[in-house]
Amino acid sequence: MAQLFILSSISLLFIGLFGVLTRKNIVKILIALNIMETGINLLLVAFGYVENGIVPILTSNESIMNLTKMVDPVPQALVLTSIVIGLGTTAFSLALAIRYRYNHNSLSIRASEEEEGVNI
Amino acid sequence: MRDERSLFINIVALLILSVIGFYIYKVSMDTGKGIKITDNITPQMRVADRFMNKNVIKEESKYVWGGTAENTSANIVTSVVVDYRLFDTTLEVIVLFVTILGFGFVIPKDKRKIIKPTTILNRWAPILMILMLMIGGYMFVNGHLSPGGGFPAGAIISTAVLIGVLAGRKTLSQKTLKIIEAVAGISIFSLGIASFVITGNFFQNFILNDRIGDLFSAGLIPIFYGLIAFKVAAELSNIYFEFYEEC
Amino acid sequence: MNSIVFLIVIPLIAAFLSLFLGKNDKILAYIVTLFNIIFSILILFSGKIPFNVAIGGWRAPYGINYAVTDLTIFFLVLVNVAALLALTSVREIMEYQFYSFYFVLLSSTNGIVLTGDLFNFFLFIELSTFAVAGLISYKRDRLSTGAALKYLILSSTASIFSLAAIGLIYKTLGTLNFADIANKVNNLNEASLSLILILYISSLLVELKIFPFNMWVVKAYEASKTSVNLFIHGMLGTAGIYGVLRILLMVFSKETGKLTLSGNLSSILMLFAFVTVIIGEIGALTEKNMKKILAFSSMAQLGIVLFGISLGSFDALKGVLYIVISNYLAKFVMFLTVNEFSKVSGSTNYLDMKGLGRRYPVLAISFTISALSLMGIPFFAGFWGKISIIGNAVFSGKLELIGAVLILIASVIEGVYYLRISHTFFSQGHEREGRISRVYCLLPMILALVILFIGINPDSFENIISILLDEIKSPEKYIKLILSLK
Amino acid sequence: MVNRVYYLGLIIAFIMAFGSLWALLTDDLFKAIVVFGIVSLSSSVMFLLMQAPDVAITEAAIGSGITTALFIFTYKKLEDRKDER
Amino acid sequence: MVEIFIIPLVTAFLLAIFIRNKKVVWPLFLISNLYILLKLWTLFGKWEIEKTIYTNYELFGAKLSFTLSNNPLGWYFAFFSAVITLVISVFSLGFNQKTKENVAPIWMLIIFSNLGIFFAADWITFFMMWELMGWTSFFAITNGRDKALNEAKYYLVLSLLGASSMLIGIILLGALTGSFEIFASAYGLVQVFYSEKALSIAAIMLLLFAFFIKSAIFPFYMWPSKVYAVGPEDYITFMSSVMIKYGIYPIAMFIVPVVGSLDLPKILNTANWIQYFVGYLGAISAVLGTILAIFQTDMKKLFAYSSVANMGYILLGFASMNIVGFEGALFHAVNHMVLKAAIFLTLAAVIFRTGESEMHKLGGLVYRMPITFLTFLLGIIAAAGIPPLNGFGSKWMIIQALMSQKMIIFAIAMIFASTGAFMYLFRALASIFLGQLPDRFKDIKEVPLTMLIPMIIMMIGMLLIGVVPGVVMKPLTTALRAVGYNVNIASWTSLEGALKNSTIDLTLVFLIFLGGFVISAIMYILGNKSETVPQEDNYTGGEYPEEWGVNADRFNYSYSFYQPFKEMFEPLLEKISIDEFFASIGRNFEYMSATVQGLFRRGEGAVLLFSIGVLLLILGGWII
Repeated sequence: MAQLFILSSISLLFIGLFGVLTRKNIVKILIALNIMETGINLLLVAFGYVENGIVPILTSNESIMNLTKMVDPVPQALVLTSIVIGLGTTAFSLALAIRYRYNHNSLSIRASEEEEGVNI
Repeated sequence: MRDERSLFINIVALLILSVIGFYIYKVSMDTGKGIKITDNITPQMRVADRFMNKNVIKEESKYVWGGTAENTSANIVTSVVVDYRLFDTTLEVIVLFVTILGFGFVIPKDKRKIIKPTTILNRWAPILMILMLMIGGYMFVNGHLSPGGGFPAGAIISTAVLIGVLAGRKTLSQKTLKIIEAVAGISIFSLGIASFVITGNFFQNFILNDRIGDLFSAGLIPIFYGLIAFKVAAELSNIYFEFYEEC
Repeated sequence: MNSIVFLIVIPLIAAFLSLFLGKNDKILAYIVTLFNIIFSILILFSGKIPFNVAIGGWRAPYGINYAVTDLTIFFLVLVNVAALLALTSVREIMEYQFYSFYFVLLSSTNGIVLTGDLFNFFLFIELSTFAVAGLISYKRDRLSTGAALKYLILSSTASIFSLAAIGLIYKTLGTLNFADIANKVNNLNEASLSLILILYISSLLVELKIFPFNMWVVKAYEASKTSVNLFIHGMLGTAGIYGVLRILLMVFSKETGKLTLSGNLSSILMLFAFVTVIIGEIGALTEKNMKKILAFSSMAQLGIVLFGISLGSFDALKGVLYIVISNYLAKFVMFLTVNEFSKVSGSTNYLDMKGLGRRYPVLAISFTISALSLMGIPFFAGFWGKISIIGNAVFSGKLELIGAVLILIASVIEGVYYLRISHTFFSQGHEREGRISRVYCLLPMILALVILFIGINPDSFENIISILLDEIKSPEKYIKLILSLK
Repeated sequence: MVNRVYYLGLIIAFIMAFGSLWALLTDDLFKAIVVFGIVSLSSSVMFLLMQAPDVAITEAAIGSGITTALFIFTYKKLEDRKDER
Repeated sequence: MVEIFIIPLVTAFLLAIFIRNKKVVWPLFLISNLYILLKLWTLFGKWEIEKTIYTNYELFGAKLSFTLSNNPLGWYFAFFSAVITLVISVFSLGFNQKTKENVAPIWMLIIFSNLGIFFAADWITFFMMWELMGWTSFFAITNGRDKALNEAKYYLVLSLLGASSMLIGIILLGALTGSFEIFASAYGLVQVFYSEKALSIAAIMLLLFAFFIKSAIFPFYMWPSKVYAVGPEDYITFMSSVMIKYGIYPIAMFIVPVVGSLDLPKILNTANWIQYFVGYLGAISAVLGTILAIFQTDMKKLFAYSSVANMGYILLGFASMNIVGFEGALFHAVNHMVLKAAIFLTLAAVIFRTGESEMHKLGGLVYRMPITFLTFLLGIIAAAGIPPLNGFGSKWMIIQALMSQKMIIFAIAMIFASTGAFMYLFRALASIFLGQLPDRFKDIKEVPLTMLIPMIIMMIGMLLIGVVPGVVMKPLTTALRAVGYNVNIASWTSLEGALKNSTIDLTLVFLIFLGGFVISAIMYILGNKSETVPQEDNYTGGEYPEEWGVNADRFNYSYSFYQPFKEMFEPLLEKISIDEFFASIGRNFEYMSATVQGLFRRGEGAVLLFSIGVLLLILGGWII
């Protein structure tokens, strides 16, 4: 089970990296980045996974007895943070992409920026 | 977006990926001594063990359901996020603040006409909004007991604002959002400073002696979560306003 | 000493306040920056260094901790002073977002230096990335939008890599604390460690402007205002160097305080370092835009820094610290000079600045002094770094020898383009209308005099450096300090 | 029981892999965005399978919901711009 | 001891403050130089004076210290260069009335580094002063004028390269011998030479590389002609007479004693390979400098190549490893200082009045500037090595030393170069001062008194040294004895030779030549008078070349004077075009620069390059 999780998240990571490397459209690159982020989040949680584990939430005295069966809560906490960071990155980059599109009339990452000269 | 070098770059990218993949495979198959990345290390061998046993301060201490502990949140993830590693979470809030600030700063503000919403949406919007607010409120209030917490709660609350915007109802002004955002942010740190004044430590959970499993337990955690939820909601609502408000 | 957190919290609160203050933001910025400087200097002289602060009362390997040691406080003062110096170049009225980004950058760079937790460090780096991206895009024109976007995409990719490394560290060692990692890193499998290091170092090198990772540098410098350049150089750059010193030398090092990375990683880093130096200097050779020249040059200087670190000897590390301080001061002088001159000449092309050195000799001489310091000419601070690094490289091995020779050749190229610029300042130019106030000449002059002072009297700086080196030499003290806290 | 969960995980993993590939390789931007939303949503199911309900809810609300919404807003804004010219 | 270092610094600072006020700057410059000279005079014989500054800076586990000591050989160089500097600074008083730029503060810094180089007792101090001299020269050469930028850059690159190689050499030396002190490291190097042969030779070669660059020895012979053509003339005088000796001093100080003490296998029973290496470079410089000087049309370039040739003679003197050759080389260094200063002062005077430095545009200036002419005449007689003046004695000593060491090839090269020197020197004299005065220079006058006095002093100096060589040889031999060489103190008028019965009395020689001069003067007075015709009739035959669109100056007899000779040597010169080689390196760097800039301007492949970096990190573990 843990292997499945890790492999699927690594495949997402690789597909995302492939997209970031090869796509020209900025929105596509951002989608690829998001896929990578999803992949890394899955990977982190998968690192904390325990075979046949249970949710790290206490519901009664029994679950306190079963602490050893719980999955690791720390990676989950980290992933909570990293999801929000991903949202922030996406929002900021999208705004920049819109501005980029307005300035360059193109969404291609290769849109030329030959603008030398007066620049204080 | 076709490009003449497209194929070349694809091949290069695949090559890079395959080398990285092969390297990771090789590392995982390594037979040297020491801890490997494929080794199964249970949470009991990590720092998480102390978090689950809630005995970071006093070793060997045990706790029971309905009793007190150093941290009385039933949801251990929440206790890590909002107590043991609270500083990370506040920074995360700041990250969202900065990015949304940048978003509002960078996005081009051009006049755009708003399509008139349908009557049904306009009529039903308040009900939906209240529903969303309630769900969100429930989430952050119960963040220490059940899954959820401040971030999704904030997202859901912000959906209420989104519905309002889509339905053409003026709910909040951007100025109000800014104030909510700043007040929530400042109060998070004010709580930190308050705990510094009271206990001498920053961001210490200084409300003690409540019991695990109660609604009003876990000390400051629900308060922090509430602040975070409002802050996130205000920030996300800002995004919708940027897209859908006439400027 | 728990109040050390105020260094981070006060700027963050100011960031929220700055949304409402409008034109008073500038005053707030000065107040907060001065607070940070005074506070860090008070800590420096409090006599309680080293100490360790546990946030929220959770002790070290479990909660987040802030450790203040000699190395920390040195870089802390550098970062905060840089903030104040850079702030003096903000003249015109800025929108409130500028100050919000500035406050976040201030707090995050302070945090990078203070923190003792890997994930916290990562968050601060992210925070500074976003703040810098916002500052780069401040002008919102063609150039700055593209530059900010590309910087953001690159650093997000890098952050994903470092997150993977953090996850692997947590999976294998079960901890996120610097000291705890340093304590346990010897238990790690060799191959696994090098995988983790590759993932983590490649993200660190983005901030450190090392060659294959630094495509953002030149565009970002070109597209942004001078004050933003100074923020990137003085605050983010300095904090990044601290991060590399701390993480490579004291956290992931298997031997005490040396860069002994597994799998020949240090040789590759050295290769990167001197390729960066060469690329930076060659790129600047025919460039006309002063900002780009300075961007290329700071790239090259950081290449020398990494070269010194990867040599793995304490003498070379001493040289690194000299180079750091020389680059820190010199780039301030240069950017401030360019800022003033470009305002008079109306362009950042250095050929348009002809003759300004005759009208404002103080600025031009300060520029020349800093250029000579960067070249590693005697009587200036950079020389003591260069001689130490080159001296240690010559006898370390073949690759090191090649690197030393290449760095010397690069410094020749650096001499050509910098002194050419100085000459242009001093040559006969036509009359111009703009004026530079004498007050603005004062700061570059003082900084240049500091460079000269360190160059003539290395003793003044040598004593500080020996304290820092003592700390790097014995990471077990750091581990003990943090892990013993109950 | 374990087997059933395992197969569910397998199916979701395939959905995610193919979805992300599709999102990257398709020429239609809107399709890519929608498919990405699906990938993100299925990843939140994956989180649920990993016994991480907190992360799952957050991913569903923020990673899948709001991020996708952001993409769609952007898409619409860019499309509007295209019409104007 | 310390005052002579503080005074230049303080003066440089004051000069920088008063830079716009010429009435203050140059007198101050003069006074400071006078003070330095007087102070140096009092330092003679007090060899034990020493000043050390200790630091806490550690290198290779030892704390660095900077020592300045009054070492005899350094004093010898410093004193005579101070004399020359003083004379030039008198000249500058008058020369700089017209110029807009002001080179004085930078020049004063160079004088500081000059003293530092000659008095440094350890390599670190030496290196610091050496580097200081390199970049200050850049600013002195450009002096704020754009036309000099390219040449100054060329000089800067060479001197920085030299300094870099010297840095590595010093580090090697320090690590090998465990000391940065010059004498201690020389002694140590001899000790460890046989055990660490490769490293020791590398250290010597790296140091020699730097010294050769500074003294314009063969592969680096291009910079004087470039730099002298564009630099400010009074500063160029200083450069050609004093600064070009910076490479000679450390060779005499360090390389010669070390190589002399080593027991290396000899080639053909005459000398070891290092001697041959240095000797061949010297011989090539001498011959090549002479040949190139013959072809120049710009007088400053001509004498720049003449300097290269003279540096070659000095190197040949060192290569002989014979005490007479060594003395001769050091003697020639001072002789060259004096005569080159005299010649360049006259050139500066000519340029001051006419503004021309191309020789075929000048001519007949003897009628207008007689004293300048006389100085120039004596200068070229000295440079050609004709007996009554000072160039003769030292060349004679060097040739004797080479003959006595059986280095026949070098002696032939030197005789060839000396003969060739007649060709270019005579030609310069004829084209600048003799012949007919062009119409445009009808109204020029002799230079003012402040510029005449230095020239007269130089004349007297050349004659004095030529007739009474003891003026230089006595301090030199005293200094050499103080350093530890086993030499006799020279007498006032006679020079010792290396061969048997070769001691000559130069005063006697002077008297013989005086007799010859009187006879020829009588012949000139009693001879036929010349007839004057319009100048251009001489070489255009009454035609007007301007009508064909050709500049009439090109038909002047001194344009392409040695054309047949040039055609003879053309193939040789094409093959050894070092200049083209350096230029191609520069072009390649500029091409690469454009590529790098393009890479960073686009910046779209940021993530691609990032992953390539990761790839390299991964592959590095397997490959390296």
